[in-house]
Parts: sequence; C-alpha cells; structure tokens
Amino acid sequence: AGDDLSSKDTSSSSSASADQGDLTIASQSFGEAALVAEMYNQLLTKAGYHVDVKLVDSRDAYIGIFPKSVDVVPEYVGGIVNELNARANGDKAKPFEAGDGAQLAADGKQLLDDAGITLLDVSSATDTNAFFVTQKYSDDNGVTKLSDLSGKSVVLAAADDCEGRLDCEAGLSDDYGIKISKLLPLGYASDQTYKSVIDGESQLGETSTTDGTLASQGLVVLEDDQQIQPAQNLVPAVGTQFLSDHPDVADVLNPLMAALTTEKLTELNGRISVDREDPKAVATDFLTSEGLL
Amino acid sequence: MRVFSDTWAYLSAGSSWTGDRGLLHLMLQQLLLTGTALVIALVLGLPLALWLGHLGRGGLLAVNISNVGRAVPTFALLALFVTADFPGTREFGPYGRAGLATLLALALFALPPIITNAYVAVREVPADVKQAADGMGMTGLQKFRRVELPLATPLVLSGIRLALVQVWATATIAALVAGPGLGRVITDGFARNEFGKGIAGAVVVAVVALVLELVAAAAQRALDPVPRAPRRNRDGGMSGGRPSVAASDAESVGA
Amino acid sequence: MTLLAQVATAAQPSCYSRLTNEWFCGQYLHDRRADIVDATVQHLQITVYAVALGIAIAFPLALLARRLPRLETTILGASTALYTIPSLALLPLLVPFTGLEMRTVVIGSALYALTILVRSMLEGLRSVPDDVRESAVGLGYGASRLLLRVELPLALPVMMAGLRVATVSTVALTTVGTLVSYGGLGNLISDGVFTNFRAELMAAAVLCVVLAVVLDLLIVLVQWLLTPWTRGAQA
Amino acid sequence: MIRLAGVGKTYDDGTVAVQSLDLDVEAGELVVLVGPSGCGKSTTLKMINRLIEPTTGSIEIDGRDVTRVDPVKLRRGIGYVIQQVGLFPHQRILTNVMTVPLLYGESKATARARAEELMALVGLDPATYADRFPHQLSGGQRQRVGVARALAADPPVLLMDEPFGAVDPIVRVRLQDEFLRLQRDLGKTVVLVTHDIDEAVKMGDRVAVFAAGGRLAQYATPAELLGRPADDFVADFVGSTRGLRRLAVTPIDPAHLEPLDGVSMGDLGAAIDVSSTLEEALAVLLRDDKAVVGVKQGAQFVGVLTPNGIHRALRASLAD
Amino acid sequence: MIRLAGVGKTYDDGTVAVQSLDLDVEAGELVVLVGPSGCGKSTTLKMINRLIEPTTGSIEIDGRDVTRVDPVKLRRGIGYVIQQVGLFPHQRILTNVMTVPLLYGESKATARARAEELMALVGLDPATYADRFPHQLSGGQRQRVGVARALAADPPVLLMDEPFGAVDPIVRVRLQDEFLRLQRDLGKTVVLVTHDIDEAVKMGDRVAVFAAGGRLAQYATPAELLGRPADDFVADFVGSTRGLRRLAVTPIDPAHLEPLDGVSMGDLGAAIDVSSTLEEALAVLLRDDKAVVGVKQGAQFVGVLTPNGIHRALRASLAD
Ligand SMILES: Nc1ncnc2c1ncn2[C@@H]1O[C@H](COP(=O)(O)OP(=O)(O)OP(=O)(O)O)[C@@H](O)[C@H]1O
Ligand SMILES: Nc1ncnc2c1ncn2[C@@H]1O[C@H](COP(=O)(O)OP(=O)(O)OP(=O)(O)O)[C@@H](O)[C@H]1O
Ligand SMILES: [Mg+2]
Ligand SMILES: [Mg+2]
Repeated sequence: AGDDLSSKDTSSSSSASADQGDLTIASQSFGEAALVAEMYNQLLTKAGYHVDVKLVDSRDAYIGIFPKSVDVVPEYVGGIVNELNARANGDKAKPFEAGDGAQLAADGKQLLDDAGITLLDVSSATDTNAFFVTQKYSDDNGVTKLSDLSGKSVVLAAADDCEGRLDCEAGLSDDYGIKISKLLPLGYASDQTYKSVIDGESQLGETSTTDGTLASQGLVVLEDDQQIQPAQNLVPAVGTQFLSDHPDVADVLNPLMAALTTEKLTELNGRISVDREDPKAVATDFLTSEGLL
Repeated sequence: MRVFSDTWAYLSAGSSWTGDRGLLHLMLQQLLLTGTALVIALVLGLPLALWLGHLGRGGLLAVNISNVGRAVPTFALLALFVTADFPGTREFGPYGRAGLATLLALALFALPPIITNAYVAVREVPADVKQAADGMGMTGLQKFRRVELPLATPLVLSGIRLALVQVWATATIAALVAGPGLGRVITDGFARNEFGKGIAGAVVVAVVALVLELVAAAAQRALDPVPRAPRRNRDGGMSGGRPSVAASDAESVGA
Repeated sequence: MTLLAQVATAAQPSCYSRLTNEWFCGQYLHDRRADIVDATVQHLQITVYAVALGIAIAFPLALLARRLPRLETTILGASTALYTIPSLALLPLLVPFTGLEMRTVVIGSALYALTILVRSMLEGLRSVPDDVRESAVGLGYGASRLLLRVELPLALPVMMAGLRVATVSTVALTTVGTLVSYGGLGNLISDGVFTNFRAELMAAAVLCVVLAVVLDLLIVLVQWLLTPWTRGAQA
Repeated sequence: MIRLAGVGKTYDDGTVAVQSLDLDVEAGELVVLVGPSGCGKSTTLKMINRLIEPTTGSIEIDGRDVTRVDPVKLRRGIGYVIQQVGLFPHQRILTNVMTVPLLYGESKATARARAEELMALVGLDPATYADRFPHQLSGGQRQRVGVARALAADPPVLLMDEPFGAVDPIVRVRLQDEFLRLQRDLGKTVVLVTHDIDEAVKMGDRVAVFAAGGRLAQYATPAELLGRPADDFVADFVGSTRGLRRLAVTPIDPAHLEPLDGVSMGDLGAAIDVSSTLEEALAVLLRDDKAVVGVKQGAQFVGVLTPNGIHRALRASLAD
Repeated sequence: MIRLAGVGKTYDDGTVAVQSLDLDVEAGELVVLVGPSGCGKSTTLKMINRLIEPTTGSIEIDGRDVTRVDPVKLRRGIGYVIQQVGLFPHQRILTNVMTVPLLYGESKATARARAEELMALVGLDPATYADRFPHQLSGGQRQRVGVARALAADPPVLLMDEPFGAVDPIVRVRLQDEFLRLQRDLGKTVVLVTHDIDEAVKMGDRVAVFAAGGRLAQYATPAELLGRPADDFVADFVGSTRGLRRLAVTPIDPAHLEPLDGVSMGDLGAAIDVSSTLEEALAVLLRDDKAVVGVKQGAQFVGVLTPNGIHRALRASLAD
C-alpha cells in the first residue's frame, strides 16, 4: 500500500492507446486488494485511461462516494452486496449468504442498481474468511476441517467485528457447534492473531482463504465444510453511468477475472507478504505471464 | 440526519453501557490506561525536569529532545511495540500485551508537556526569590523544597493537565492494534457501518476529556500556593492559564 | 519494470523478507526508494498545507479572543474540544464533505493544530510590552498599523514557539491520514503494521522524526532571520 | 494653548483618578505635574492626547476640543514620551526616531535626515548609534532616544510622563540639564509628569501639585510654591527643607549685593555670574571655604555676597 | 569585624567587576558602598556572604576566612536584604519573616513570637499584616518585611543591597529614618549599598565611594567626603552642591553660637535643639523667614545662629 502516487507516474509513462480520460480506482489497502487494484491500474492505463488509485484502510472510506467520485473498485461479491444491504436496510438487516458468487451477485442486483453500481464478471478466485490452527494442533487432534472441532472448546483470535457475525463467531458456534470460550479481537490475518495461535494463547485464528503466509508459519487452514461463508469472489464494481460511457472497461477487466484463481492469488499474496516483492512488480509479472499486458 | 438519531439511540440504550464491551467498561479501561501512562511519564520525566530546572541548565536540550519526540507518530510507536517480541502478559486488557504497548507509547507522548513545563516552571522562579533563599542560608535541597517547588507548582500542574487531556484523547488509537479502550467502539462502529455507534464513541471520548479538563483545572487552582490576585490572564476553565509549552520554547530559540 | 530483475534473483531471502524481517534494512531503502520518496513528499505537502491553513484560521480567532475577552474562554475551549475528537472518527466523517482527497487530511490536521496555534498567538500578542503598545498609540499609530508594524513582530518569538510545537505535532498526526488514503509516511506505517513489515515501519517512523527535526530547524532559522533584535539580548 | 476645564476621570471599577480639574498651559510654557504616587498625574496627561477618554469636562488645544478631532491625527501633533521609554525593541534606533515622520508620509530620505539631526541634538552620534537596537543602549541613552522620537515630527506640544524616571540620579541630572537647554532652543509647550519635587522645581516654569484623587492643590511658579505653600499638604509635600530648595530657584538680585570695598582678594573665592541662583552662590561659598563670594557681570565685579546677604536676598524675593 | 584584602572578581565573560579591593568595617559600624551603576557594589556585597566567590584576595569576618566556612552556615549568621526584596510570594508575611529561625530549627512558637516582634519593630502591625501575601502589600511595606526577615535570626552582620530602592522618594525618606532609629537600638554591623549619594551621606558612619571596576576612590566619614573629596571623580560624584550637603552632616558646635543678648524675640523663629545639624538650622531660618534662629539645650536657650554663624561653623568643622 501507499504507492498511490507512484501509480500516476506509471499511467503517464506507459499509456499506449488513445486518451480515454480520467478514471479513479478506490480500494482497500490490505495486500491482496492493493495488488488487484494495481492490476486494474496497469490494464486500464494500457487501455488509455489516466488512472488515479486511492487506497484506504476500510471500505467505508470510499463507499459513501462511490460511484459519485470513484469509478472502479476491485470488490468482493459478498462484501459489496452486504455493505450496500447494511447501508440501505440498516445494520441489523439480514445479510445475503449465498455461497455461489454469481448467485449472490444476482441476489444483490436490486441493491446494486439502486446504488448505481454494476458488477462485471465474477472471478473464480474467492477470498472468504478462513480459520486456521497450528500444524501441530491439527496433527495432534486430527483436525482438518471445521466440523472436526464440533463440541470442542477453543479460544478464537479474530477481527474486531467477528462477534455475532454469521460468517464468523455466530456461524462457528451455531452451525459447527464449536464452543468459543473467549474471543480475542486481535485482527483479521494480523500478526497478533498469528502470534496468539502460535503461542497457544488461542487455538483458532481468523484469516482469509488467500493468505499466503500460513505455510511459512506452520499454520493450516481448516476446511469450511458446511459453507458458512457467503461467496466472496473477486469482482470489479463499476459505476453504472461510467460503464455506459466507457463500455471498454469491461473488456479490459473481464479477462483478468477469468485469469485469476484462488490458488494463483494465494501464491501472489505469498510473494508480496512473505518475500515482500513490490506489488507493482508482482502485478506486472502476473499480467505479462497471463498475456494480458 | 439519521446518523445523529442513531448516535443518540446508541448512547441512550442501557445495553450500550453495560457488559464486557460496554461503554462503561471500555471507559474504565481507557481511564486506567491514561492514568497509568501519565504516572509512568511523571515518574520518568518529572524528577529529571525538576532537577534540571533547579540546576538551571541542560534542560533546553531535554525540552527540545522531548519535543521532537512528539513527531514520532504514536501509531507507529504502538506498532513497533506490538510487533516487537514484547514480553507482555498473555492476558488481554488494559495491562495486556497491546495495552502495555499502548501504555509505553502514551507515556512517551505525555513526556513533552510534562518535561517542558516542569523545567521551565522551576527555572523561571524569580531570580530575586532564589537569591534571597541562598542569602538566608538555605541548602540546595531546602531551597528546592521550600521555595522552587511550591512556586513552580501551578505551571507544573498545567503541564500535567495538558498531558492528561492529550493522552486521554490519543488513547483511542490503541484500537488500531486491537488494544483496550473506547477506540474500539469507534473502529468497531465504523467497521460495521454502525456510524451512530462510532460517533457515540467519539462523543463519549470528547465529553470525558472535557470533564477531565475541568477537574484538572479545579485541582490546579486548589493546589496553587498563592491565592491569585485578580489578574489579566485568568487561569480558569479551558483557557489553560499561563504560557506553558509556548513560553518555554521561546527561550530555547533565543539561546 | 526494473525491479523484476532483483525479484528474480531473490533466492535467499532479503533482509526485509517476512522470514528475516529485520528492523533496519538497507536493501529495503534501496528497492523501495521511489515509494519512500513519494510518501515523504506527500507527507511534507500535507504538513505544510495543514500548518498554513491552521495559521490562517488561528490568527483571526486569536485577534477575536483578544478583542472580546468574553469570547476568549469560548474560543480556547472550542479549539481544545476539537483536539479531543479522536482522529479515527474525524477523518471518516469529513470524507463525505471533502472527498477522498488530500484536503481531507489537511483540514483535519489543521483543526488539531488550532489548539496550540490559537493559544500561542494569543500569548504572543499578550507578550507585547504594554509600554511599547502605549507609546505606539501615543505617537499616532492606528489600529491596523499597530498590529502589523509593532505587535506582530514583537509577538513573533512566542508565536513561532507555538508554531514549532504545532508543526512537529502535525508531522505525527499526518500519519493518521492513511485512513483516507493520504497519510504520507503513515501509509507506509500502516502497511508495515498490517503486514508486520518491520523495515518499512521503522524507516517511515524514523523519516517522520527526521522530517520534524528539519522543519523545526527551518522554523528556528526563519525566526532567527526575522527577529534580528533578539540576537545577543541575553537576560 | 492647552486648557482643561472641569476634567474628571472615573475608571470602570469606580476608581476616581481625577475629580474635577482646571488647568491652563500657555504656549511655550513648561508645566510640571507633581504629586504622590497614584494621584492621577498620568491619567491627566493621557487625557490630553486621548489615550484615556475623560468622563467629564472638556479639553482644548489651541481652542479646539480634542474630542472632536480624530485621535490618531491628534496624537501625531503631540509628542509623547512615556514613563518606561517604550522604544520599539524590534527596530533600530534610527528607525525608532523616524517613526513619526514616516507615519506622516514623509519620504524616507527626509525622515532619515531629520532623525539623524535629532539624534545629534540629544547627544547621540548617529554614526555610532543609528544602527543599534534599543537593548544595546544604556538606560540614559534610551531615554534620549525616546525624547528624540517624540520631537521628530516637530510637534508644538510635548507630553512627558516621568521621562527621566528609569535612570540613576547622576544620569538623571544630566538628562534634565540637557532637556532644559534643548527646551530653551525649541520653545515647545511641554507638560511633564514627575513625582520628584526636586525635578519639578528645577524644570517647571509652573508646577501643578496634585493631591490624591487628582485634586489640584497648588498651581504656581517654583519660587512661589516653595515660599508660600498653599496648604499643609503642599507644605508637607515640598518638604521641611523647602527653604533650601528655594535657593535653587531664586536668582541673585543685584540690590542685595554688598560693595566690593574692604574685601581683601584673599577672602574672595571663585566669582560667579550675576545670572546665577542663590544656591550656586552658597555652594561656591561653602565649597571654597570662604566668607564671601564675588559676583561678576561679564568681566566686571558688581559686588559680593555673604551668607547673610544670601539670606536677605531670599527673604526679599518673596516680598516682590 | 569584616576585612576585605586585595579582593577581586572577574566574571566568566571577562568583565572585571572588582579589581583589588581593601576595606575594613568595624563592629557596630554602618558602612555605605556608593558609586555609579555597574561599578561593582553588589558584587562586593555578595562576595561577603559568598553568593559570589571572589577570584582573588581574602575576606575575613571576625578573623575567620569566609572561604573556609560552609557557605550555608556562613549565611545563617549574616542577614541579607536583597535589592529586589525577594519575598517568597507563596508564603504569608509572618511565615516569610519566620523563615530563618525555622531553618535554624527553632520551635514554631518561638519563631512566631520573634517574627511578630520584628514586624512591630519595622512598623507593620502583625494583627493586620501577618496573614497577608506579599502581593497584597505596597512596595514600601514589602521593603520593611525584607528588613524584618533579614533581622529575624538576630545576625551580628547585615548586608543590604539598595534596600530602599524600589519606593518613591517620600516613602524612601521615611524608611531611611526608621532604619536609622532601629540601628541605634540594634547596633549591628551593616554594609549598605546604594547609588544615591544623598542616602549614603545620610545613612553611613563611613562611606566607600566606588569608581568603575570596583576601584575604591575614597573611604571616609560623610563630612570628610563632602569636605575633602579625594579626587576629581569623587568631587564630581558628590556633586557641585556638596557644600550644601555638608550642612546635613555637620552638627551644631556650641562654640559658634552667638549670644542671645540683643536679639528681640520677634526676630527669633522657632528654636531648634543643639543636637540638630546645621542644615536643619538653615532650613528653619529660611522657612520662617527670620534672620536668626534660637538654639536650645533642653528647655534652655544656649545661643542663636545667623547665616554667617552657620557658615563659620561649617568652615570650622573641617579644621577639626
Ligand atoms: N485602568 C485603570 N483602572 C482602574 N483604576 C486605575 C486604572 N489606571 C489607573 N487607575 C487608578 O487611578 C489612580 C490614578 O492613576 P495614575 O496612573 O494617573 O497615577 P499617577 O499619578 O500617574 O501615579 P504614579 O506616580 O504611580 O505613576 C490610581 O489610584 C490608579 O490605581
Ligand atoms: N554574572 C555576570 N557575568 C558577567 N558580568 C557581570 C555579571 N554580573 C555583573 N556583571 C558585571 O559586573 C559589573 C559590576 O556589577 P554589579 O552588579 O556589582 O554592579 P552594581 O555596582 O551593583 O551596579 P547597580 O548599581 O546597577 O546595581 C557590571 O559591569 C556588570 O555588568
Ligand atoms: Mg504615572
Ligand atoms: Mg547592584
């Protein structure tokens, strides 16, 4: 993150096609979102747009001004739909829970239309909440999927907002029957969460399906065998008006969605968060190897 | 605006205040955090600054260093302490791992106003009064205890008061590293789109800050050894009283 | 992209890889030079704009507080109250009005700087000796000329002291701008925190301090140039 | 020239600084206001240039009511020397003195020339002092700059509030003498405030003695003041040695000289000029340890004074 | 009692404040150091109680070298009245005066009794002033508290740095008189600093005139100083009217009185006591506008003084 300024340089130096005007991308700043935003940036720049990327700490920083002053956002199906749902129907509204990306996108169509947002093609790559344990815990207790923990009592290290969420604490206890003896709000895929699990302070930690650092830390993800996670497939969200003015954006971004898979994304994430390769370089590298650039 | 009615709704709901993650509990955590950080800063900074003030030298360096210390983003400091292999307790809470990191970061944040004011306060005790004390045969310690300290008290206290409010207001960022305190309500609120809740947290923080300020101002007045003649600059309320940080820096420039 | 070459040869982990994760890593500074420079420049911009805006708001307020003593408590109180609004809340609240732009952070930081600026300006104006003011009026200075030619220059030392504290604090505060995409070095710090990137975190924090020291010295220098009469005037 | 009629000042907190004051100052006259601390001298002075607005009464300068004039314009026509000097610490000495001419809109060159002239007039060499800052001058030097600054616009009226208050007695005497010499040349209308009766008697053409609350206890020439104090307050204020003080304000009257005949040259000390005061005569007499002092007009002896003669002269002076 | 031998002080920045000073003060004597500003008077005084360490020479009190004594102990035996008074603003008047006895470890009750006694001695009613804070007192009252505080430990030696500097001339004279009266009873060894020659002449048993750089220009009784200035600097410093000043320090010598016979009662003004000074005699003479003044011893007229008689007496006084 933090390289929003330099992306401007990229846009001016490598624009090849005809001038298509200005385009603003907003994205969350965590590693994977920043990486995907950078891929959008490079592709759209090549297509002739003057791209401005804004990376922010959380979705609420841009959701209020999208699509008014933000044109394109690398999103997750469940994320954007449920965010709009909460905004439209209050934060107690029942969330959309479909496990399939395309289905969820269809379910949320009305909300998206009302907001003036159009989702392009849904990628097969998906980034949902995942829960991990140490390799040792897995081996010792024979635990490989979440249902293996049913009836067991664990301490959960998770994001601030985990409590009461169906895709997190509530789902784990209600659907899987896991006894959460204590919830430590140490953050989503944060170092403190890893450390807490590794140190044995907690047994179960929250991260994402595309976390590239787990293997290097001796941690393993447990399979979500009862599908409590709503679909979080990667998808470009574009302002409807902007899209009708610039229909070529879809032609630029849809191939990228087709090329991305969960495995590839996990590998790319690992390069960034473990080897700390420059996200720009990683993006270029990937786009080139996929023949998109 | 809906946000405001939400805020009011959140604040007026009894359930918001009670329980493990209720406002009261978090407020208590943050008060504990603030108080402890302040005590740490006082223990670290006050004796040093008072002594340098008594000697009348070396203090400008301390003042300038502690002032530049302000530039270290508390957030970064916090992150450094949290990501360091920190020997904190495993238990979570005001004195848990993140709590301790926050304590240290906040204590460092509290140092500049405390050091600056204490140093300047002692040094600026009028020269004629100091000389009178010497002239009547007081030892260094007697002079410090009976003359310099009482006369420095108001300014020292105003430094502590400044530090108190700043630390309290800054303590919310503990939430950024999953630390304790009311910051959690704010981040949680914004993270879950419950803006009313987030703003409610901010409101509580601001109100408590004002209360602390008023209480500290009253304490400062009560502890002032010289009953003030009505003077041009009033020390009461929010006005903060005498030139503190600003005045001291003016000298460091002249020197 | 030139960085590709280096990435390819990274067979053994660099000193900033997550596996080594050293606090100080020259390789990191070298590899991410461009990012670091960009972040520093942005940081500097935000700080300077914020302080300038802060001054522009604080000065009339200080004048008003001095002119109407009954408003003084209100003005100082309000500027202190602003300070107690957590930045975590203030910045997101500003976004709907100011957009995802640098000005959001600039306005936020300027508001926070008011506490110190208003106070020190008031103190500065008050530090002008009464006899000087009286003799100026007695010689026939009108109100505005008195302010510009006499009071302002004489208030400068105290005002500049406040400016120094405000500037240094603003350098630190700017980092929080990362919440809304414009945090300068704060963007690096935030990334460093969330990815446990020690070299990045440390480099950004150190740069903050360096930036503050440089700005501080610059103000001292400017003050030295602007106030020749204070030189050698030892008490 | 300056006329105060029924002037009073009550401060917001109820303090009555000046009750009801009538005071006339003739053009070219040097009037001294003297009185104990807090009796309203400064208040009176500042009402003249409207730094303080009177609550009752009227003040006229040259027949014009000062309250009808724009205060800023009014003040530019009145030189003002403040008790604490009040130089601008951030400006060099020359710039300080140039202030008022520049306010008038004079050219820099003119103002500069005038300022240098004035610095020389008050005994400060421009070459040495022009570029210094006030804090680089001694107290006495600063006082002179204050006077020079007030004179810079060549105002017909000069108000001076304890202008020699901040320096030690030796420098003070020198500054007083210099100002008297200056005033002889300039002939300004001056109102000077002091709380030192010696200074009042020495400097004033007329002296106004204030009692607490701005009451005018006596307004008279120094000789009259010392010789016939109007009441006990004034008598007490001018002090029990006021007889001695009178010596200083009483000129030698040739009528009281004794003839030179029969005085041996050895008995004569240094001679003094007939324009001297009786105090100078007595001082020479005592200093030289002689019984008589010769009095000259030009190069010509016109008589001698003995202690008894001095005493007679003093007694006679009141009878006039 | 106090003996300075070859004492010199050079400050760190090279300023030579005092060159090489020899000065003796007898027990019970009141010595005044006088001189222009910056001549090293305060420096000299502070070297005596080691607030400033001399760079050369030795200082003895009662035969003991002060540098060999623990400075804290030394200072407890020396009362010190500082130029700027230096009361403790956070303590009430009574507590201020009690400070030194309490430092000595005296009981609160004793210290309190002593402090009240001293307050009464310097003319401050304890019932009224004991519980005030310094800022609630006038300048003159504060000065008195400063003196009382210095006297509280009943030190044999008293150092006073311009103790009457901060008040206006009228109050100043009163304080001087009061202190002289006090000193007659207490008989302390006092070193007093002033820059006012009048004060020096009035107060001192002996006066030390300092020239710049701490040079001792003359050390003599007031009468001698005025009568026979050692050099031009002293002559200039004591002023051209020093003859008049001598009147104030010269007592009436009965030998110069003229007989009462032949003087009509109408010619006599108020009578004065034979213990008065010549100045008082002359002042009465001039005030009452008479030719002669009667001199009494008790209720008995012992003679009269005329101006010529006063003059003769003054001339004779130097011949003694
Ligand atoms: N702004 C004010 N408000 C209330 N009272 C005042 C104010 N200024 C002066 N006074 C009072 O008015 C009276 C006269 O004050 P003024 O300054 O004229 O005295 P002064 O004769 O100049 O005395 P000094 O010789 O001490 O300068 C004093 O009692 C003083 O306390
Ligand atoms: N700490 C110091 N460092 C350098 N020079 C000093 C210091 N203190 C005093 N002086 C200088 O020493 C000289 C004598 O100072 P001192 O205070 O003894 O003078 P003084 O006779 O008491 O004068 P005044 O009548 O003004 O009080 C002065 O020239 C003064 O500037
Ligand atoms: Mg006055
Ligand atoms: Mg002195």
